[in-house]
Amino acid sequence: GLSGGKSGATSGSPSVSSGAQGADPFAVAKGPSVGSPGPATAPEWEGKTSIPAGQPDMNKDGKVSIGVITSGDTNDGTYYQSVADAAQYAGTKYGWKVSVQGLVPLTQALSAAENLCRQRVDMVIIGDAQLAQAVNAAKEPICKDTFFYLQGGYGSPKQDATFTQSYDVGLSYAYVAGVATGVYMKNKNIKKAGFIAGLAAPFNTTIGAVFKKGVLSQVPDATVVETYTGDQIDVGKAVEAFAAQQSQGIGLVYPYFGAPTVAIAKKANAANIPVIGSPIDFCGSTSASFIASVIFAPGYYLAPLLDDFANGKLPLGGTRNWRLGVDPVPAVHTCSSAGSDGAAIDAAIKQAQSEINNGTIDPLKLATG
Amino acid sequence: MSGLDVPEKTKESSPADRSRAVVRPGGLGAELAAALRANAGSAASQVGMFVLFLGIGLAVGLLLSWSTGHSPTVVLADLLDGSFGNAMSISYTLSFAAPLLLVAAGTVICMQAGQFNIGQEGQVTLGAVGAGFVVFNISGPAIVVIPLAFAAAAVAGGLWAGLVALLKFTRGVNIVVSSLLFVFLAEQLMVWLISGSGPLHDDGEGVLGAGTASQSPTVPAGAELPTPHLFGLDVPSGFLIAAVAAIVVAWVLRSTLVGYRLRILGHSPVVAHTIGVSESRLGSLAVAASGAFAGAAGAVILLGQSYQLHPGTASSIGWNGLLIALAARTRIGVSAVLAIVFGAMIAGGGLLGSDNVPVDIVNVMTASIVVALLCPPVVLVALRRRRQRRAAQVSS
Amino acid sequence: MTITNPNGSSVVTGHPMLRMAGVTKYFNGRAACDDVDLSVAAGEIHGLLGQNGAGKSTLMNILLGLVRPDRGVVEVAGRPVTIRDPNDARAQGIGMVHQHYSLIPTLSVWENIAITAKGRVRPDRITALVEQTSARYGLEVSASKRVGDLTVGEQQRVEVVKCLIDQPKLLVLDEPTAVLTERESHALFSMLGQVVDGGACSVILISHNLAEIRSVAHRTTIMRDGRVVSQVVPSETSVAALARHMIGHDLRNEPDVATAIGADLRTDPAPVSAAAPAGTPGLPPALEIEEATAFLPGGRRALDALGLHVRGGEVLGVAGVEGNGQKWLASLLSGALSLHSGRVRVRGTNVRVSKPGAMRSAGVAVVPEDRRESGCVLDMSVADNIAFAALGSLARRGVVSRRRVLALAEKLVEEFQISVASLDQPMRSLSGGNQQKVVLARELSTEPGVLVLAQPTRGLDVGAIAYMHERIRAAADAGVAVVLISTDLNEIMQLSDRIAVMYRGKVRGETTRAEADPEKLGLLMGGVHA
Amino acid sequence: MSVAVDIQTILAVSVPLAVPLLFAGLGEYVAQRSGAFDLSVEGMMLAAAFFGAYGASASGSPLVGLLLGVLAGAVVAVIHGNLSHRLQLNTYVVGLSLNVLVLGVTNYLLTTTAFDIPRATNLRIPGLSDIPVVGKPLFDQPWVVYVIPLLIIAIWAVGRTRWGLEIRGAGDDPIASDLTGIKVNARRRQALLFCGLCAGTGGAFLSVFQSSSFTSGMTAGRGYIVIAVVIFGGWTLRGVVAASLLFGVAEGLQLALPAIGTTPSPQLLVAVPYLLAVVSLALLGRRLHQPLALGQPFAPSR
Ligand SMILES: Nc1ncnc2c1ncn2[C@@H]1O[C@H](COP(=O)(O)OP(=O)(O)OP(=O)(O)O)[C@@H](O)[C@H]1O
Ligand SMILES: Nc1ncnc2c1ncn2[C@@H]1O[C@H](COP(=O)(O)OP(=O)(O)OP(=O)(O)O)[C@@H](O)[C@H]1O
Ligand SMILES: [Mg+2]
Ligand SMILES: [Mg+2]
Repeated sequence: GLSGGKSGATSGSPSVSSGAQGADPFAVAKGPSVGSPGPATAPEWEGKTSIPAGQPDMNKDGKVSIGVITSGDTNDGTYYQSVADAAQYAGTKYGWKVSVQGLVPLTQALSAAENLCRQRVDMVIIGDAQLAQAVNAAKEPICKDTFFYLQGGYGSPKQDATFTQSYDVGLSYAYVAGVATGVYMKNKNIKKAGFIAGLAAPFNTTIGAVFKKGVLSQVPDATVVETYTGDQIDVGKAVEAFAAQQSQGIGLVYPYFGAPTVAIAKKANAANIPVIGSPIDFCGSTSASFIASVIFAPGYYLAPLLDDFANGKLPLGGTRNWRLGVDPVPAVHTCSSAGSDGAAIDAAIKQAQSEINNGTIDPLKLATG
Repeated sequence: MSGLDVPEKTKESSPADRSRAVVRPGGLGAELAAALRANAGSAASQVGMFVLFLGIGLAVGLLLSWSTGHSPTVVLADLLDGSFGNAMSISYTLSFAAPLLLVAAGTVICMQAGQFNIGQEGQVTLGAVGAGFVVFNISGPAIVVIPLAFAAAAVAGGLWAGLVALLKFTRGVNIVVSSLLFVFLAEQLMVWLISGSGPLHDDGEGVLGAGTASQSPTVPAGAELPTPHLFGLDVPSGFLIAAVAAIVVAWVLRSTLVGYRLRILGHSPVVAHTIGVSESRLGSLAVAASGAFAGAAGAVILLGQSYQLHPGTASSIGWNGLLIALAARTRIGVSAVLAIVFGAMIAGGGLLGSDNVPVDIVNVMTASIVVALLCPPVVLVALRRRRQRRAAQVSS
Repeated sequence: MTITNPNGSSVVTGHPMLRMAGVTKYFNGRAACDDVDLSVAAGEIHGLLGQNGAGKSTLMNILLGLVRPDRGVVEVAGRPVTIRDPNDARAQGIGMVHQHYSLIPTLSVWENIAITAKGRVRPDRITALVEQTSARYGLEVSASKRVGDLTVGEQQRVEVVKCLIDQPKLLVLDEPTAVLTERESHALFSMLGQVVDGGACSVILISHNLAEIRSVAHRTTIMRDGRVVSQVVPSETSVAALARHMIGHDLRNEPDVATAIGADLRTDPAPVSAAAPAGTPGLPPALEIEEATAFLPGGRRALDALGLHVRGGEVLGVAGVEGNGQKWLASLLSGALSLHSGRVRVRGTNVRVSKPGAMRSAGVAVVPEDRRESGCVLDMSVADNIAFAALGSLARRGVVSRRRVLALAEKLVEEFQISVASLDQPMRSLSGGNQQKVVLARELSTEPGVLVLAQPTRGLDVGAIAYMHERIRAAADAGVAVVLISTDLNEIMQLSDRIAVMYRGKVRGETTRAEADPEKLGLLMGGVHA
Repeated sequence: MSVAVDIQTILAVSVPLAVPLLFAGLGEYVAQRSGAFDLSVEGMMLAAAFFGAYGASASGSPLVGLLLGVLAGAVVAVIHGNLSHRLQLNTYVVGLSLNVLVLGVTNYLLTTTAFDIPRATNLRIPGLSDIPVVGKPLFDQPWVVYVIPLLIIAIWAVGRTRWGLEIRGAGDDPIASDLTGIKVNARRRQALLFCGLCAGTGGAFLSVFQSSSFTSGMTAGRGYIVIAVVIFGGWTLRGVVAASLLFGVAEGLQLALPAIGTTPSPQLLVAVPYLLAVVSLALLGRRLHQPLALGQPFAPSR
């Protein structure tokens, strides 16, 4: 039958089987702060945080188990898989029981979380904003001694004492990715870049718009082609969208996708078109080569928090703001294949980050204005 | 198209004057109903068959899990525990069964009328949107808002299905294909409605900052479907609504004038025509009614399960409800049982993750169950033939 | 022994070309063929005679491999053979022209023939073969036409050519003349003579028509209730004797039975009462059709400026060879066919025929030809089927009263002597005659002003036929205007006050019963003005 | 950019998008001509995409992947054929269920499978591929693409053989066909199998040749578009080819227009293929001649 490791072959994604012994795939997220916050602050939510007693064995049943639910495919090699991988990695490292359920339909979000409580997990990890409604389970008696963690609820439901969430501002790293792209284009004298995403919905289109502003800030006469395929997982369309851009002479591409990213990158590599990768760290990928990674997959935020959880230090009832240029993640990293341009790009990234943090640049204004 | 929905006149088009028509009157609907209603023996043997083939369908899924190294007993134990293991499990099961039963009940209406609408998934989506328009815009006591939301959902789902009927009866467009295509259009329509400038878009914080998510606001607490505590169980009111709706559908089809006319239409459009039934009118009504029920399922989903509209809100409820009605051979009672079985599979599937069994196995099982449940008439016919052959040999 | 038929061809009945022995087939516990023996000599035209349901088609279907016998052996030219499907049959040299044709309407003639012909599929090759064969037997066939565009007669010729191309040892024709004009029948029979000439081929000819059998068959096997009751040389047997064998007892006292088998035994038609109610003059006719033209979806003309009228209390017989639009006339009157031009008036008022239920509310009740398909709903109960017509009056505030449905059904079942086990029994499980009775009972229960009956006795047994006729008479006597569409001339002549003959979608001629004689009607049916 | 380049871009995108539709559409065309309404084509394509990806990454050879994918499509077809045209189970239910089943099975297996699909190289046809504008889009493609014209010719030719006539007979008049000695259900199963092979090729093309990757549910509704293609094509070979290309171009435009520099509403562009299908069916609806017995079960008396 079909068996064998997914770990060996899929490269570029954090490796599971390396386990606690191997290099920590989320090490990049666990480093020290990279900068200091300026006057600009992300939205705040009211509410006091507390550290529950007995963490990590919240329910005091003598063992620790955590459960992950996410609306996407946990084998997509990128966004959704990162949560599962972070949980698995921590599980292996600390000897926890980990259960993962992917492709959870919206209708089952709440019940899936409650089910995890029933199975007496100590922590429920809601892997993406689509399933945000699942945090309401935290108010149920059955979940009273379970720690709820949500990736990016962004205001609905409102932050309260029953759960902890991570928050990041996608527009800022989209802008910085644009800046990095622009510097590379300037150095290589490229005038046209491509941006490809799935659904033509704001969570993609605003990113595209801000990315473009970033590019233009470096190369004012550049063209950025934005294509929306209408489908987040349709690899065929994603690849052909790239082909269209390629035949119109783009010199660089940023596929803003989950699963289809690597497929596009492979095509781009074959055509010698440099690629920016996201949302995981693609710099070490063996299936395709990237010049930069935009790192913002939920697993990166979850991994350090799980370490805190293991050490009994994870606060409940607050929003953890992950800020570009302040925290290790999110981040825009140049890869070694950027070659001699790496240094210039890095400098520009630093510059742009501090401009965002000191309020000189407001990505949200860029998106709407 | 004759197979599915020729305007009745074309059915007489059998070339030359042959007394037998190639295309039987009634088209697919009648064919289907006749084939599906094949006499299936005594009540006891029917129940026996049902249970047997349900088991066979389950077994296929268990076989797959076993062949990939997951213990079937563990899978089965999880499924049972998660669906009927305790009061809470039962409550889940009923909650998941509710929208499925609504969709299936509606599907029964159009199938019995011989209209092969398979676009329930899109109609569910539009129903959720319709309910959303009410609950996100009108605030008031639950007793007012919830019925309004259901009405809006039914209207939205019904109109969406009505479009399909309109295309069929005015332009002769194949209903299987158009209803299918409308599923994809419904999804795009909803994404537009909940994005950017769309009227159902959440103006609060977005993924990337204010107003940038593709999602609706959250259903206000007052408009959430209540979960009354009855007989020691938390019974989701969505299930009560679905159960009542199913009973009403069964009664209407059985005992009312319109139900009679609908069934006659499904069996024989020709006969229906002679007694004054207009296929375009009653057929459209049946399709629209099925859409309205699917729409109501959308309301149950929004007000009782997802509380928010996102891309993909319908969550295959439409597809599964359709399959339930077909596997039940358009019988309401069997549909209700199957909806609960499907609900149980979904609820039970929630526990599989803890044993690291991929929950996708549930899809495999439900599909196998549907196919397996189609088999009993075939088996009965085969058995009868064999008996007859035996009898003939003995008598020789 | 040598037998000569009236055509003058003769055959030696020594070595059989085909022998079937002990053939038995049960359907639902009833024997359709019961220990049947049949032997056909080389070069023989062998008649196969029997009432509806006697098992003739079943026997031939077994021979063709379409029905698997429960028991029995088949020998072709002395060798036992197993025939599993029509291809096996063809390989054994057996070809059949089916009662209902087996051509695929969307394919052209040559394509239909290519499907079963041997050798490569090449239009030119097949066309040449077709031309050769049709020239040899004088069968006019155009190879390039689409079968669906051909007339019934042409289709039958194609079917025959399709069999003959294989140069079969045995050619089976199942009621080939039922849909043919007199002239076409004659051509067919002379062609058959040519086919068997020389003894390389034998023919089995199934028919209800005694005269026909007498004029062409060398020998005839007569079946009744699935059994062979006798084998005779028809030219040496009287029509009455043939009929007796077929029915099982003497016919002279039972004119209805004679009607049922197409034997014209009456010396004179039943007396026409002097006061034959030719309707009530002065009032408009109960039903008038003027210049009615209608097309089928494919564009074929179904009715061609058809005109007729019928008054209350009058029975108008509509005669004609099957396929001349009678079926569409009934469709028109049941509202299933829409008018292209012309008018339908009921009691002087124009009716929009294609409006659902318009004909019924105007008081026109129709017992359609294909009752199983458009007369009733097989998967609903007997009670429901009876209730259809009166649903509105059985319902109160939109809810159908089951009590009243059952009461009505009970009353009609009793009145019309319908034999059912239960009123909830599905219609499908009733026998043909009882299905027909249900439809008739329902239609009469609405107290219509006009009753249209299409082939009301087709497929029914003798008793049922007599009963039908009685009810039709009674309806007319009660003042109902009756349109009786039938291909059975005797039935028409026996029941009608006036007779209209349809030919190619229009009324070719009309006579009163007093003036009608079979010859005149026959000519009209053949399209000849009398 | 020049107009020629723009047209070349549109073609370059549209052709590969049309390829899976063409393969599966041709198969569905044959199936529907035989009277078998194959609703499981989505499942056939998805199964083929998965097993194609598996075969290609296990063997390192796109050809092996293709073969395994085609085999997977055929397996779905054999299941469908036997359930619907041997056991006479309702073909629509079987078709829809198979789609659910395949989605479940592939997602299930995906949890334990990883792919490393070798990149399939294009086969450039010397000379032809140098033709301006159309040369590159049409003659610089993975080799399977060149199978399509052969397939079309083969279907055309086979349509004129006895088997082809029997297929049409089974679809138009199963009762008469049966009397003629045509094994109606066997023909339908064979037509379905052919459809499985074709749809399998289309599905494997998606994962092995087009994108070198497999993602959950990656056929994304193409199987349903395929059905629209056959109907839109009016059940003629010519029509099906034209409709596949048209749908390919509609999707291609959606992806190519932004690259060319015109950006109409992305939402509308996404909906275009579906709207196109609905509107064209509404306009053509009555003029299309479907096989008379399409989707109707046939139970021989034997
Ligand atoms: N497939 C079948 N299933 C069940 N009963 C059948 C079937 N075919 C024939 N019968 C029954 O077998 C009996 C003989 O039928 P058959 O068609 O052989 O009669 P026939 O002599 O050809 O009559 P006709 O002159 O009306 O054609 C009838 O009672 C008929 O109802
Ligand atoms: N082709 C058929 N397929 C299935 N069942 C059949 C078929 N023909 C007849 N039957 C069944 O066989 C039984 C006898 O039918 P048939 O029409 O031969 O009755 P009958 O004895 O001729 O009665 P009647 O005189 O009322 O016509 C009925 O139950 C009928 O439903
Ligand atoms: Mg614990
Ligand atoms: Mg017969």
